[in-house]
Amino acid sequence: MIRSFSAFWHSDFGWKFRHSPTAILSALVTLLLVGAAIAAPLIAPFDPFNSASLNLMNGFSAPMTPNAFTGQVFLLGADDQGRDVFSTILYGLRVSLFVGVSAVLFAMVLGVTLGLIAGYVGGRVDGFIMRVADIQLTFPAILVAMLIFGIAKGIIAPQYRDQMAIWVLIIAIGLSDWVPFARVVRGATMVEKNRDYVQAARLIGRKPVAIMVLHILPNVLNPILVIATISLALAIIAEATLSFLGVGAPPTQPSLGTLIRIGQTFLFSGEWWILLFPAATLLALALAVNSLGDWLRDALNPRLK
Amino acid sequence: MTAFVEVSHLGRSFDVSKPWLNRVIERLPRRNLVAVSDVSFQIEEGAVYALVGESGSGKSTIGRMLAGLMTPSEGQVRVAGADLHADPSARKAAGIQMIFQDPYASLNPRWRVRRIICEPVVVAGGETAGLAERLLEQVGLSAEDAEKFPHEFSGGQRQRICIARALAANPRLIICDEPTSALDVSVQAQVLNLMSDLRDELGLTYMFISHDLTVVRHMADRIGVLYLGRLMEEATPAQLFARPRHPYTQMLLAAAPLMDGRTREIDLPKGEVPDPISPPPGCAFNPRCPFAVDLCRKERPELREFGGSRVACHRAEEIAAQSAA
Amino acid sequence: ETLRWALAGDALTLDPHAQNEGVTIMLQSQMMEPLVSRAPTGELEATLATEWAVKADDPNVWVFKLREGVTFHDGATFDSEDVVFSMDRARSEASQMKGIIASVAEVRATGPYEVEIVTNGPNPILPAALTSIMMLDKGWTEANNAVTVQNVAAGEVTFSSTNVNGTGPYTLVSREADARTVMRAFDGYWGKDTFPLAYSEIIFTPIQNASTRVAALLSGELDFIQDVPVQDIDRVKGTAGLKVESSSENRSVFFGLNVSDTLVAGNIDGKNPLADVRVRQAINMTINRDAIRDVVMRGQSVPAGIIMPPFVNGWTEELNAYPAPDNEAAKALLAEAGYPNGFPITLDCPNDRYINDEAICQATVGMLGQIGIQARLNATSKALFFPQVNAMETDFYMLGWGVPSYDSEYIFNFLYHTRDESYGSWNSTRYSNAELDAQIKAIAAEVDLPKRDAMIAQMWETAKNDLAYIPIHHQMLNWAMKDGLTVTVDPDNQARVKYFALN
Amino acid sequence: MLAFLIRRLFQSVVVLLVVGAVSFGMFRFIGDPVNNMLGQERTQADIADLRERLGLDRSVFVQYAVFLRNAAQGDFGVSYRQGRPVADIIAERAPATLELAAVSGVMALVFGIGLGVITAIKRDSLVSSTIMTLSLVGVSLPTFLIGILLIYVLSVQLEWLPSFGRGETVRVGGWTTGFLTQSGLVALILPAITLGLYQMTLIMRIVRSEMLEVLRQDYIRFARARGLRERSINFRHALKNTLVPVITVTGLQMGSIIAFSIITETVFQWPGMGLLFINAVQFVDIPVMAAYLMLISVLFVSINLVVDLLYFAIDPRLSIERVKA
Amino acid sequence: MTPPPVLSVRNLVVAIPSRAGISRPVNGISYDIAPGEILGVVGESGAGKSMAGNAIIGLLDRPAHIASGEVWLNGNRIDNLPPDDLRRIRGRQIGMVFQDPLTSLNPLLQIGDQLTETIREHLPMSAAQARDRAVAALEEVGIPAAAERLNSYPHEFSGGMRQRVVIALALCAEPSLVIADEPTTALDVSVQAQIIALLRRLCRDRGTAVMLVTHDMGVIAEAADRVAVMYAGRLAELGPVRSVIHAPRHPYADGLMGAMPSLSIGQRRLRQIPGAMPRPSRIPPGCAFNPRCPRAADKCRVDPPPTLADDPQGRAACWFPMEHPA
Ligand SMILES: Nc1ncnc2c1ncn2[C@@H]1O[C@H](COP(=O)(O)OP(=O)(O)OP(=O)(O)O)[C@@H](O)[C@H]1O
Ligand SMILES: Nc1ncnc2c1ncn2[C@@H]1O[C@H](COP(=O)(O)OP(=O)(O)OP(=O)(O)O)[C@@H](O)[C@H]1O
Ligand SMILES: [Mg+2]
Ligand SMILES: [Mg+2]
Repeated sequence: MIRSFSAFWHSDFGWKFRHSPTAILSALVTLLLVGAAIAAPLIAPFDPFNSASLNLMNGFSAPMTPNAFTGQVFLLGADDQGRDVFSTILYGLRVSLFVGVSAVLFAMVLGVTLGLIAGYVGGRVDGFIMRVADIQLTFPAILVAMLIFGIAKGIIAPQYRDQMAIWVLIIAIGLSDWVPFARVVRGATMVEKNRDYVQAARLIGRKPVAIMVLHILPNVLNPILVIATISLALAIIAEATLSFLGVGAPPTQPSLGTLIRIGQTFLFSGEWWILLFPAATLLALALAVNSLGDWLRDALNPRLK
Repeated sequence: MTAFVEVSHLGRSFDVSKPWLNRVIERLPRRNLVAVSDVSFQIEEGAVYALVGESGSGKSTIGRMLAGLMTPSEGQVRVAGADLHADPSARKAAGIQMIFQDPYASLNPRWRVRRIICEPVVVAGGETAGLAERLLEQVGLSAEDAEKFPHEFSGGQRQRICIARALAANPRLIICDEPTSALDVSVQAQVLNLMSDLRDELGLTYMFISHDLTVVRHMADRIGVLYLGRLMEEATPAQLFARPRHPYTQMLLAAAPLMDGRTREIDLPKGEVPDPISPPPGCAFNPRCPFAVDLCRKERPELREFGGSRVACHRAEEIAAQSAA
Repeated sequence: ETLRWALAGDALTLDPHAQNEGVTIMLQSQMMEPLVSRAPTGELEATLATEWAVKADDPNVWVFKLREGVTFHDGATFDSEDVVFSMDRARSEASQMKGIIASVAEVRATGPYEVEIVTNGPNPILPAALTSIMMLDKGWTEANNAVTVQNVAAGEVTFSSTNVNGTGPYTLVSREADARTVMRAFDGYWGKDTFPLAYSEIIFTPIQNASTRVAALLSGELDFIQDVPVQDIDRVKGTAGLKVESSSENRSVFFGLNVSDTLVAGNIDGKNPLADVRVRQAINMTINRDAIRDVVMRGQSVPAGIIMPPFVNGWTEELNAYPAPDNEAAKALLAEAGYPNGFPITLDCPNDRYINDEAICQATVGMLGQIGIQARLNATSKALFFPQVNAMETDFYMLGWGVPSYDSEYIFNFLYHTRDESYGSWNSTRYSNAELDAQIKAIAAEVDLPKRDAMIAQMWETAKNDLAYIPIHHQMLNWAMKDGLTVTVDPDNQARVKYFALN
Repeated sequence: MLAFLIRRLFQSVVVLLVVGAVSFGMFRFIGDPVNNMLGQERTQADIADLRERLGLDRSVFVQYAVFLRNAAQGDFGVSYRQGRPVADIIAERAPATLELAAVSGVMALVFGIGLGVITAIKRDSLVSSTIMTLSLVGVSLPTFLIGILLIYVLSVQLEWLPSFGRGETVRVGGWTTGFLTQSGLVALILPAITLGLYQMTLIMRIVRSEMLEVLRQDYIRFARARGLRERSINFRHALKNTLVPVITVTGLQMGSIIAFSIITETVFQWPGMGLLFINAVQFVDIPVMAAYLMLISVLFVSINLVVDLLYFAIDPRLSIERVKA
Repeated sequence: MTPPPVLSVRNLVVAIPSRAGISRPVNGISYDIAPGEILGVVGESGAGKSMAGNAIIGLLDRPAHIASGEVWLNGNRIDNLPPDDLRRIRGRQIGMVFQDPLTSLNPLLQIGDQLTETIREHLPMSAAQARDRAVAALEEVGIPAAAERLNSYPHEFSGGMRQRVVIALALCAEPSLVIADEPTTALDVSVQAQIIALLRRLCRDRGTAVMLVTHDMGVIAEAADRVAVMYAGRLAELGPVRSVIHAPRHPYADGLMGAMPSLSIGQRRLRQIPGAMPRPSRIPPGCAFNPRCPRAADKCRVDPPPTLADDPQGRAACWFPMEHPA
């Protein structure tokens, strides 16, 4: 771990990293937020997902101001349910990141597999996969997600819905997001498969699957990484957007998006903290991840020196 | 009596037709690109057989068919008596390996050198301990290099790694597809020397593909000249350079820059290589040939013995007489 | 003077008999009128009928005297022929209004300005049922091939669903569904001098998004909005030139509980804990209605002890009493019922139907957690929620119930009667009480009002004790408007512009 | 060309059929329209009756087949919610969405390309990094929040711009346009910004990276070496070459502009198809949902077709067959 | 009397600052090219040949820049000109030909447009005049039916024809110097011969000076009058082609010649130079060639090699140049 870190630090890539303030800043913010999300149960003063621990009378407590009924003080205030906004953000971050990362992983696995197959096998298989991708694009991401969400709600028994919601979101967002991965991997695979090292592997007698996984995959990782980063930001935002359409994370286990959806209804009424803090967190997260992706794109591009 | 490698009537065409619907609507025929056509030659065990020709002449295609990476559409390749494409085990038995043109593309950039070199043995299920180190030293690199990644090496060193990988499979025949054309002269010399040394040490047979006449002349025991997928002439280097029989060979030799040139005013070659999809009828070289007659435009010349070489030219005799005069 | 008016929804159709839905009726009622309507104060008010009474010699017949000198927008005169026509249309197969006036057997004209309505058995509350039956002109409707009520299911489209010829105070100028409906004051309106009629034009725009709706009011683009989100009331009140008028709505919000022997989600230890009235009492005792009012509803609700809005005949202060929250007692009850550690249960909720529905459920989940009941919240859109409730695929659900007839019978009929083909169609609790069922049928035909009231009181006693439903509150209505406007908030959320006055 | 069009047409039909099949497979899960269509006083018998009359009791395949049969005759059914022919409703709503999409599309294109070029040419300048960072803010907040914040600031606080609706519209033939009145134009501003911001950022970033890529090409070096002016190099040589990939992405984005309009239209109560769709989903108005999804597919497919045809206009290298079949 | 040189390069240094410090891919080279003369520049890949050419024409990509030295063109110093003045010189006074003819041409513009835009940029001509001039330029490089080909796109030409078009583009404003950076590497031998003949003819007919960059000694031998051998950013040897080939004075040049198969016919083994050329960032102290040099002495590892002028024959930058029997 330390060794690989120091290898990273001293590599070309590490050098570029050390000399880019944007990269350092966004990596720091990302790390901080991811760390906070992972450590939420340790850091958060309250457990907002435990409804039984909530006191409704704490509702709408302003930041750093004692509540009129209960006298409790909340760092960033409390929301309409009397949940500590700070704790809720930490836990919401956890949900958002979990949904985002899992959705991207799902999209990545799906897209990369299909892209590899399409690019390597070519011909009709390629044609078929790419047509499916076209059809997929015909349903814009939000529509796909909305419909999948609808279906899942219909299929899953009501008593499991609140636990399944997150998984449904992951599948819905992931399923609408595999196409970029597939396209890029397919393109890169078509280039790589004609490279001599692949020919050499064929000559040695490697089977196609082994060639795809052992030889080609590692060499198409860079663009995958870039897309994954940017998709992560997109997925987190997509989750928020879906939440606005009423198909996001459940209100008892809110994501940042759900918090914003709830918070925006208090925009006019003066309880700005319910909206502002989650929105700022989301902005910071998406901004950091996006600029990290941007920077990666440039840093990993061999032609951009 | 039979040679180690026997290539007979080898042919390969690629379907480059437009999609079905276009052909139906636009009333187009199917189109075939004949990359290699009716090529026959033999390689003796331990010899270096070279193929020269301009870009697109089908050199790599032949090499790939010999290596078993591509199936011929016609003819056959027999290595050590076994038909390479009919009998799947033949390739393994013959131990055919290949060295590619671009040393930068022929090594997986994400793998360490050790893993690259050992891969053939791993696939075959053999013992790999110490193998990479031994082979690296054999090709003139050091054992420590096994831990490095390809990008830490120069082009010449990478080509040595490629050779080491080829050697790992204990090959008897190595197909070298322009192994030095991406290298600088000083490095090229290193690689060519290494290949010669290995041949002497291990008794390897090489099929050497190049477009550089001088390199071919240096390396080969026998040279085949390809043009538009057809074998135009085949001879030993001495014969070929002293007495080229085919007008195309003559043109190639004339066009190749000579180090003591300067004063020489040559006849410039005419035209460029035609589109391989619709090659000229008869002899493929006829549109550029100063000696072409009607027969050349109608009938494809057979490759035949002539004055110690094999030539595919209707007018070989006349031309020989002319240049002797 | 133009009234720019917005609320969340839009009318589904202009055909007065095609949909029985609040916003649809409200928009129609600016342009069309019933025989009898409810004044903003709640009393019945003479509209196209001036007098009505049960026929002296036949309790099954109501006699209505019609207003004379009324014309439709196209100039045609209104008379008893139109009433007969309209009533028959409203009772026809495709009409969605036929349920309200299911008791009507026949409508006959007994003079140009008098009609008799014959009912199947005595119906003491018939006039109240007529408040949402609009009158159409027979000639116009026939001329435009709109005699049959639009039947969407059969893929029908009718002239009357997009055109209006009523007797109401406003005429239709233009309409783009879900976007904009423009109405202009009708010159020949009979009540010109009776009502304030402050506006000569109405521009009605549905705005779904609550924030946008409030924003448009705050920025001066609107004069009047219904459905003000409770959290924005203070902001609107605090804005110069705007005010908010409130009133209790004729709608109660409550939870329904599956009281049968089996839970949909599978029994707990072989039993349905909700079948035990002690468990239901425990839940009832845990819910802190005052906290919900103060925090979730920001004061905009009236905590309820009964699932009957205060306007309804049968409502009393005592019935509406609700227990003070007492977690200890609730826990004791649970333990007594055999669930000292509570049990898991899913609470199904709509998230786009009632005021802060989702937030109320969320708060409830928290409160139940405090006595050990591990509730899981399943909040969905009404499109998924209502089919689920209707299919009785829920054990614990939220429901709101408005009572357009202002009579208890309406509640008992739909919510308490054992579910069958025609009764108890909203009763998803599986509550079934044969005695109560019989009483429900009896009060429907009882003309002796004091006797009927006594029966109702007794029925409520039973209902309240059995606790198949756990009341939460009666919603408040908040209408926000320009300062100069004088408006009385209608308990049915039916704004009628003809009553609006400007100072 | 003809073959290309025929193939595209065939593919489009397949895409449409699949989209339709998938949609119908999904509708049954979205909810049940019957509850919305009957009043509070409905009985269980009414419900069963209505379901039967709507055909909801039949299998999904039958429902889809019936829909297809009617759709083929131009009959898309009657909206459950509005009781009017779906075709009429969509025709009435389409102008609003198309005008909004067009304005934000044009805005996204103009500003996206402009800013993309600026940030590529002045790659390391302060201006360019400021634009890049700001553009990231635009995609780092969900659209609905941006819309609501715009309303809050520009409508509520400053009272400069309207917060909802299309303003006054004018009827021109069957088309209602907001372009001809002042209030119509003013009403377009906020929704167009909200809808276009994301696409603008995307286009800008793609233009920038493609432009940087193109600026590294040999022909740009060669153009410089010929002493051409920077303006001519950037706009005549580089930008044109940038356009091919930009068109692809832009084409896809135009499709998603229409999809994203669901949110924008909800926030701004813009009476277009997106709002119609959301209402349809809430009401489970199957005919409207089906028609909308099909329409989106048709739009998407046609945009794709236009994009492909644009390639031919821009890139002389493309012979029609070489476009992805 | 030799005519004044067209191009005169004095101690040119190109520097690239990077993480590891400043590297100098071109490090103090000086040479002249006379009108009508072809100077061949050879060297291994990475020797700095292209970098030198780009530095002369002012097309270095950031962060590379001319750190010191001077470039004189027709008696005017051009390395310190403001960008716009330099731009006016490019194409007008210096023409440039790059290696790959396919990628050198803008695929989306007709070649007629590419020609006329260049001509009109530099010469005051009407569109029609420029067109005529374009036709003439194409005819000059041997493109048949030139007038009709003006409307063709680059992809409609074969490789050899494309390179002719590129040359026509480089020459259309009649520059006095042409820098050709590996103009034939991507071409077949038969076409290569045609292109070299073309360059030589143009040079002879017009008196244009040519800097011919290549790594192919054969091309140089065929085409150039004098040859400059570059190694690791410096000039190792500079002299008339015949002498450098047959009697190299610098050990590197000598090794290079020995490694060429064509010059060592009949030998079983080629002479090889061990090792590889160092990267610009890893150049050893003293003579850059010292680790690979068979004649290297301690002096070579410490002191930078002498300049060409220090060599009695003015050819090699080496402490111990090779002597060949005359
Ligand atoms: N997979 C393929 N599909 C279609 N045509 C092909 C394919 N592979 C090779 N060709 C064509 O076959 C001909 C011979 O190609 P080949 O690669 O063998 O030539 P080569 O002599 O090796 O040329 P080079 O010197 O450029 O490597 C060429 O015209 C080429 O375009
Ligand atoms: N942008 C750059 N940044 C850092 N180093 C560079 C850059 N461009 C070129 N170099 C280095 O400068 C040196 C000289 O490069 P140059 O392109 O002039 O070589 P060359 O002699 O033309 O080689 P070739 O024969 O491969 O064209 C090389 O070592 C190269 O790695
Ligand atoms: Mg080849
Ligand atoms: Mg170079």
